Amino acid sequence: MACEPFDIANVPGPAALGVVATPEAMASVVSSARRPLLVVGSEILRDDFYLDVAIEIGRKGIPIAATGHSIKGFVQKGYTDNVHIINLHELTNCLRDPEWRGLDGGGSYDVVIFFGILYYYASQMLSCIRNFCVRPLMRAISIDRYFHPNAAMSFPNFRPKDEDKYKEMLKKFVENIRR
Amino acid sequence: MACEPFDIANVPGPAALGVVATPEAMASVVSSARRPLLVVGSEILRDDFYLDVAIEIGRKGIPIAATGHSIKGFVQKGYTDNVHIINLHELTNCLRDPEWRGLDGGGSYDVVIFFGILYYYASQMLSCIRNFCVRPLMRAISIDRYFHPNAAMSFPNFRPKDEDKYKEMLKKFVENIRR
Amino acid sequence: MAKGILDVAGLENVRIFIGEVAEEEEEWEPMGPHPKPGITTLRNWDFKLLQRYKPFYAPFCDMCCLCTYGKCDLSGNKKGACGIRMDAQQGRIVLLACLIGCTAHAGHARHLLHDLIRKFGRDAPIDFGPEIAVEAPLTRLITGIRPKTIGDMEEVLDYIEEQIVQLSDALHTGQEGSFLDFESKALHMGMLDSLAKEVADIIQIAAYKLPSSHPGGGPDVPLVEVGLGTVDTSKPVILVIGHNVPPAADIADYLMEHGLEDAVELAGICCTAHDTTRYYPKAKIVCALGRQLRAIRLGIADVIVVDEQCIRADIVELAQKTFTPVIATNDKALHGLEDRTYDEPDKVVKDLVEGKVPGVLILDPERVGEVAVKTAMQIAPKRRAMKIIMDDEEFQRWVRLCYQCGNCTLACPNGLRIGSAMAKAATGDTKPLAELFDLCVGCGRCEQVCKRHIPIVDVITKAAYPYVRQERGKARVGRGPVWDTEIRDVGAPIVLGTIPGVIAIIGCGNYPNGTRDAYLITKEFADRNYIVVLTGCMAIDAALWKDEEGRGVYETHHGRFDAGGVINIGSCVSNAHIHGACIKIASIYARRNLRGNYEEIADYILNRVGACGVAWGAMSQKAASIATGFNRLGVPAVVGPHGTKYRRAYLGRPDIEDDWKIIDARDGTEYRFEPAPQHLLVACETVEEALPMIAKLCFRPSDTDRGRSIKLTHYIDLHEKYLGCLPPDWHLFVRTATDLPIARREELLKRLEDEHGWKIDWERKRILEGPMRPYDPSFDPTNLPRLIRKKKE
Amino acid sequence: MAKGILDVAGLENVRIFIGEVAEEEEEWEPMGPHPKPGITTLRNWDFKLLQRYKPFYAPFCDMCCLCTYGKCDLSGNKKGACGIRMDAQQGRIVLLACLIGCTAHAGHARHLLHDLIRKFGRDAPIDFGPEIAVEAPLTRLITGIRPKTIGDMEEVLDYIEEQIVQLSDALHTGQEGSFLDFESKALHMGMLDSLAKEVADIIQIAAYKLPSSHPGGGPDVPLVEVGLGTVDTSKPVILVIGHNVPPAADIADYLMEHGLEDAVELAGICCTAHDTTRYYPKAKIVCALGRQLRAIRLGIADVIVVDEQCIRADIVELAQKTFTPVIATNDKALHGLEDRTYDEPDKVVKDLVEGKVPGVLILDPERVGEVAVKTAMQIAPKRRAMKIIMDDEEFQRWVRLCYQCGNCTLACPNGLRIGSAMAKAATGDTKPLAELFDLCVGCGRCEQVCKRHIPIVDVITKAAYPYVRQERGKARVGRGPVWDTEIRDVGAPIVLGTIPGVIAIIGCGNYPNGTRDAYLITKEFADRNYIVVLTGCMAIDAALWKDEEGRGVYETHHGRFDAGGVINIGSCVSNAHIHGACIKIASIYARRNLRGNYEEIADYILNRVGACGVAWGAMSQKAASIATGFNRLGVPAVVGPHGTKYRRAYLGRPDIEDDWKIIDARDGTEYRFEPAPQHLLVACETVEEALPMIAKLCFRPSDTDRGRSIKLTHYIDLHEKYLGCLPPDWHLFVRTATDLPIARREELLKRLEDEHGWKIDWERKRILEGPMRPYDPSFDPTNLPRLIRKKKE
Ligand code: SF4
Ligand code: SF4
Ligand code: SF4
Ligand code: SF4
Ligand code: SF4
Ligand code: SF4
Ligand code: SF4
Ligand code: SF4
Repeated sequence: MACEPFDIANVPGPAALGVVATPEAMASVVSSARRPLLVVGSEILRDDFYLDVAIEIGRKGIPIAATGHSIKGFVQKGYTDNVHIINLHELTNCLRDPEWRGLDGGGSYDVVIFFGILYYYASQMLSCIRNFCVRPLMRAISIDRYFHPNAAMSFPNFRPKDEDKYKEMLKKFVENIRR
Repeated sequence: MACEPFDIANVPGPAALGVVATPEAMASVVSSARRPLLVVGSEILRDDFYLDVAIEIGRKGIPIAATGHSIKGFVQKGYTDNVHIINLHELTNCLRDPEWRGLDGGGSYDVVIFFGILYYYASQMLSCIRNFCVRPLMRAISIDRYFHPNAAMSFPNFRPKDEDKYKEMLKKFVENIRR
Repeated sequence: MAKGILDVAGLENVRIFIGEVAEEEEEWEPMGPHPKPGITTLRNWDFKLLQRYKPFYAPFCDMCCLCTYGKCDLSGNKKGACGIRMDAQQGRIVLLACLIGCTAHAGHARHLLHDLIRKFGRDAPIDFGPEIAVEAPLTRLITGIRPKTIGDMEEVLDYIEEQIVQLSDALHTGQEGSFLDFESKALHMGMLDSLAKEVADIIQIAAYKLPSSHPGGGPDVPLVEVGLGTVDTSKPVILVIGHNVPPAADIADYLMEHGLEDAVELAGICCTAHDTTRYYPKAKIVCALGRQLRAIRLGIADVIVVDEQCIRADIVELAQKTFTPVIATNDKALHGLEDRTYDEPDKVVKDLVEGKVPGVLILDPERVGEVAVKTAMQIAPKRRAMKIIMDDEEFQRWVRLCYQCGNCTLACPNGLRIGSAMAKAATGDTKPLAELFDLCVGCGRCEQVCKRHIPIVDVITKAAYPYVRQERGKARVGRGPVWDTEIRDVGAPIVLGTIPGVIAIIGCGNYPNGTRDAYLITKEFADRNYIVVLTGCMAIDAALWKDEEGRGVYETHHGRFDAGGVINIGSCVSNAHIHGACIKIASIYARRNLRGNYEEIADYILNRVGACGVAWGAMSQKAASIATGFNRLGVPAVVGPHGTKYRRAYLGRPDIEDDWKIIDARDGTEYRFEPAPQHLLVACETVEEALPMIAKLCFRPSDTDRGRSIKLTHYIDLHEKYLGCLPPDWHLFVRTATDLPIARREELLKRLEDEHGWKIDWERKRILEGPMRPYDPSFDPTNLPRLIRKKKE
Repeated sequence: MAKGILDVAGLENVRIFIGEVAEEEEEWEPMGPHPKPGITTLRNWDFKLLQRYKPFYAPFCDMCCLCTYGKCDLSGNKKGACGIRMDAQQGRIVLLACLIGCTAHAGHARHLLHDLIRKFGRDAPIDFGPEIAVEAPLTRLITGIRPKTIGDMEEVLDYIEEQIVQLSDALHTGQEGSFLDFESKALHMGMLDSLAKEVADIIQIAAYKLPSSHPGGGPDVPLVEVGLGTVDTSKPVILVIGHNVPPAADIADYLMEHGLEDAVELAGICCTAHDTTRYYPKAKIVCALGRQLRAIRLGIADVIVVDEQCIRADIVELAQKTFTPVIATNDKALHGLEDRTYDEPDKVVKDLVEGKVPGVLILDPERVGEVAVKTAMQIAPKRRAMKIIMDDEEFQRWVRLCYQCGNCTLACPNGLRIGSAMAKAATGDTKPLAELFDLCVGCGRCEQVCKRHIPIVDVITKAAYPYVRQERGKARVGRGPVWDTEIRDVGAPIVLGTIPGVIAIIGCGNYPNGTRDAYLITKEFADRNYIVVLTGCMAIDAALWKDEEGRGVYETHHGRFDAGGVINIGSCVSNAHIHGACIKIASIYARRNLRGNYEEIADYILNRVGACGVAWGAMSQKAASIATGFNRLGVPAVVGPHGTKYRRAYLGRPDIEDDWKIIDARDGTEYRFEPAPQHLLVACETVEEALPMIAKLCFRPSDTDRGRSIKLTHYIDLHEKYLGCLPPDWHLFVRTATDLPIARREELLKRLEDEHGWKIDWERKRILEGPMRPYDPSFDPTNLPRLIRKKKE
């Protein structure tokens, strides 16, 4: 099922079959990924809760690319183990190269999770991934509070008053990741 | 529910919330219309069945705009009572004018039914109606074998081998029109 | 006196650099009111047209994505973040299309002029022979310049380029807000487009001595071979593709200089094909754009030379698959290839023949011939040993692999039902597949979505192969300008209506129903004594069909610009000669002043010259600007159904009386008049619908009763033939009984009486009451109050 | 000798018309290798850039809708019907954006030149005072022309227009197939854009005597008032909007001639505001583009005069709502209004004042002043009697009507959460709504989707009204060209790196985080002794914030082109002086030949001039072409997050060693080098991220150790300040211990040893092993093998 993009006119085309997915479904994609990557942006600094979610995912062994100025939060929390500072443009540019050595030298990723990234910047980067990371196929999912037609899977749009519901979804997502 | 447009890249934008509708639902819109109009194009000449469908609709008192060279079929069938020859571009141009006197002098229409029109020509005219016939609102529905995102309602895409299913749908549509 | 340095005696220390030297300015005609018009100069004329033929918009997309405020959702005529509304945005996109189209022509013209001046000098004379005195009607009309040499066209291009930039500026976010003004700008762009085309064609005719009115030109141009089946692949084959002839001309020169005319095939696609045959009639026209992909895939070319426009963007990738090296010759289309212009030719040839590089750039046309010919000759034997065409077994394997998923149909711009044809072929019946060959526009979109990776285009081509090998027709070589002497002969019959119309069949081949349409339209009108002129892809496609006796339209009809003629004018840029012919009718036949007098001439043409453009397969941005240029000059056009994707039409509303007022220039009386012509731009769904529409758009207020009666005859006849009945609006065009078709006068008078309530004097067979205006043979219609000669008291 | 007719004695019958007369051609500098480059001339340079900074594409749309074969679905890098792939299509769209941007500048320049020549003559001298000898660095560099009068710029524009048309041609269906060649063309377009801007600004400086190096110019330009709160609405207010100053200058002239300077307010939005203050410092700068809608809605203007670019497309409709008549003055933006240029001014004024017409066209700038001033003066009393601003009651009604449906948020380009702010306001807390004022870009998209028809923009403005009324700042007037004498002083420190960089803050205001960013970036770098130059909307927005003591950045920092300066260069076209400053460093400080020598100078700048553009709110097509023009000249740029919608970035990959090779021109030795600069175009998500990125993009291979140490200090410091930690890549920039920030040398050496395994000689505090290249103060870096002076044996 699709949904209205958070930016109403963000209608990229027929292949943008982004679907609204349950946290469980997304977690299962992440769980079965060969090399997943969590990409976080500045919006995780809105609230400690989000930072904690990211750290929890990181603790499950999923490396974190800290884009925007999100690294600031990790530093403050004292969690920087598998956190790599990189600009989102730079990161996406690397992702489209199947030969890329990865943030840790272990090669590129097959599933990337976008989290806390400004909607339209994220959308453009997801578009790059969807259009150019096809051989091998890379799947990008968004766990932001927006529907992202350019992501393979994302949540629906949440209103400010539904923030709690969104947090519930995130919790479920994290719980269900098995690695 | 939406569906893939028959021309895959025919993705006009967010407001193109064309829905796949049942023949009954479409018939009910037509039944409750103040002034409906059936617009037929050259593809009704593919098969007598379609011509007969159009004539049956015409017999229910719904005037017919015969575009393309579809008039030829009506003439051959000897049914020309409420059939008006007009080019589809010309007709749509009139439709966008709320002051238009109509094909019979009775004023413009509130529901137009597209039938047997080349997909992309129909799509463009439906786009004009959707974008510009907003005050007062005109609803355009398509009973062609294509999904039309620019129509308010249309059928899904039918494959050649599903022609019979499509014919069934048309029959139901006609049966359910009450005027 | 040439450009240069002048030392003036007595002024020893002053050296005068002389740029433009005008010869003693011979006042060949007084300057009209609007030389080198700017954006607003002809705005009033545009607004007149736009008021009668209101822009109609069918958005192809609801969104605008032109700046980073976007995407903006404009649906329901909403405004974007910059404040633009959907209607203005559509006008903006139309202007954008016309910009791209016009710059394609103007860019080509400028590039060509540089090359031609380098080769032939600025002073190469524009001399089109004894029958052509008005050598450059659009140039004279728009700029007020009468060019004598190709160098004189520099000033014309300066003007065009300046205006283009001004118009393009208006596309920026936060500029024009009115759709009417966007349209006026698009019309201005269309006019510039027509002028650029004239420049391009005139300089190449002048420099290369292409057909004009020198011996062998005009109606006497030779026939050339057209069709996929005409290429003799036993010889090395050079395939030229594009629109800019110098590289192809250089190849022809090389062949002639080295006596290789019979040893090497020179064949072309699209307009370069036309122009090559105008220079070298041994060249063959393989096909129009729609067959390009298939021609390349068939592997007939040993070397492909591309210049600019209408070249497949994946040309290098495609050519690689058939081991065909590519020589790119134009900076518009470099395809990432390496520039080898000034390398040793033999080294370049070696690299190409050995497949070390997929292709090269050779940007100096005079260095293309040697490399192309040598490469073709050396690589041909190697390539002949390769298997390129699919064999029967492979064909069967593919058609069986198809599981009728329908993806290809959804991807196909024409919605062709490929799957079911494959299924039929799997059972042994290849006919449905073969029939797709002519319906297909060769775009290749289907193949990319086939999950089974079926090379659909090749499979269709294979099914149609027997037909393809026989695809051979003949076309007259593009003849370029219509002769002044021809105009003298046909001016009166056209204006009076007794030659019922000039039908200009132009543009690309984005057809829903195959090349047959091009043939049918041509034949139907030529048989009815219209003058049929063709250019570009249509001129090629129309040659592919034959009558029962196996003769094509160029063979069955004469090539004079006269009733019943079927004339290949030439390439896309030769379209300008169609404008030229209309303008010359005003100037030569009607003796209107030409110079800087666009508005008056356009008004004349709109009211009196029953010409109608048909861009049945209009695809490109050029087609958009071409049509818009015809429209500003008062020539209506009919497009095929894909043409609705241009988003805009110019449609008249006969039911709105106020839109149809015209002035009699004799005394200023205003009349309501018949919708003649009814539209400036309209799409038809099918060719059956188009035929009577084209005939209808040839009506003009100036028609005499005899002319009107002839036009009405054809309009009614075509309507009855293809739509099965009388047209619903034939009576609108009746002013007097003698307007009626002679053979059916009685019947139609009866209908006027019965169906329309007109009063008829049956005794004298005259109409007493009914028509919206009286018929007056000396009616002098105009839309321009300033042309009223004497105000009525 | 002027243009004209020359009668030569002894040649009585020959009249020589003299066009261009060159004075004795003073060989001011030998011509370089590339005067007036064409599409392919600098392709090798482009390919060098594109090989290191590979185009990165993020499609904004998967489809192409440019011809009637479409729409084509290109997703997954599929090909369209013409054979184009997604990557090439993105390059094509980038070229299209640059085309529109470049034609906006070039069209403006040409239009302006026509007007200025008419008013001041072709011979109006280009004389920028004692401190400026290199008057037109881009013109000299690109065309090889040294202009002496404004008329000399005609030839420059001819060149630009010709090239633009050539490039636009390449957009046509079936042209370029390679994304690299589309990018090379975009870079060419960007270069033309820079040149067009220079022409536009130079001729207006020359003609109107705007600030240059005559007394009162340069660092000594006055301060002017900026902000919505600065307009004195007790007087009649004329609001000028756009980019083309002649109509505004005419208004200023009229005010001055009639002693009305204190009776009438002349205020402006966008670049016309800048240029008006350059001419008439009593004028006020109301705001940048982002506040335009709100400024109009506030009804402060009694008459609005628009020229071209960045004007709301719905200006007439908006102005109608506040009873403000509109005078449109430019043929790019006619808005469907009637042309009243040559009407009796008083008649026009009467019609406007009485509201008979919503606006008029006055296309001759010299006829605008009278009408605008009289209209404003006559209509002001009438308008003062009207209620335009919403009252408190109405405000409460609206905020209560909101039912938090969220439609506005989905429509808002910045996703602003309007509904919840409305809800808060309904409970009496208007702060959240008021806070939206500076986050909002004033596009109005929200209002159109509100089912309750809430005038959201007005509601927000009302909530912020107390703040709005106080929005008052000061900006230095746009000073135009940097002085040659300033370059002499800063050339060395910039190239050596001791002035750590030139930060050019330019472009539009499509910000996610308010105008505060513009201020913050300016202040952060100026405080660190970078040279900060600003233009256009950014130069306006940066003036709106203040430090704790209430002083703006223009007040706290000097206006010299020197360390710590904050310089308003001027309008968008004044950007050319930033290029100019970089070029002059190469020419004046480093004595490189300038004339026709683009490639070498760009190479010089890329390797040595630590300049970085910041287009934080880049919105328009002009911003696209401006950035691309900087990039071709070797200047990197950082854009804000909306900038990703331009679809393309130029990103370096430090992890790919082969991409980072550079030659020492002394002997041709090739070195692997640090990524300096790392990108040519990159977007940052937040200003916190952008600040260290900007600092990083100021590294250059030519930095001396002292310079490098200063640059590294700021890079590290900004990273720590805004991102909380050391940057991950600081070590890449260390060649020797003296490159390290002095204060932290020890600590960082330790880190190099521990974290990166470098070998340190702790005794002498030297690095023994680790850096990718040695530090050599006389290293002469280049990317051009032809510049190697003496090949190594
Ligand atoms: S206008 Fe074209 S490119 Fe833009 S969003 Fe629509 S389909 Fe896509
Ligand atoms: S140009 Fe206007 S409508 Fe188009 S994206 Fe930009 S703001 Fe929106
Ligand atoms: S996409 Fe391929 S498999 Fe599917 S119907 Fe077409 S040809 Fe057959
Ligand atoms: S190549 Fe032919 S069959 Fe295939 S999508 Fe194009 S038009 Fe349709
Ligand atoms: S007619 Fe159209 S497709 Fe054919 S060559 Fe001309 S522009 Fe190209
Ligand atoms: S230009 Fe090419 S990709 Fe775009 S619509 Fe036309 S055929 Fe398709
Ligand atoms: S006007 Fe402001 S709040 Fe409304 S959509 Fe635009 S940016 Fe958002
Ligand atoms: S669209 Fe209107 S009603 Fe809905 S949340 Fe926004 S302001 Fe409130």
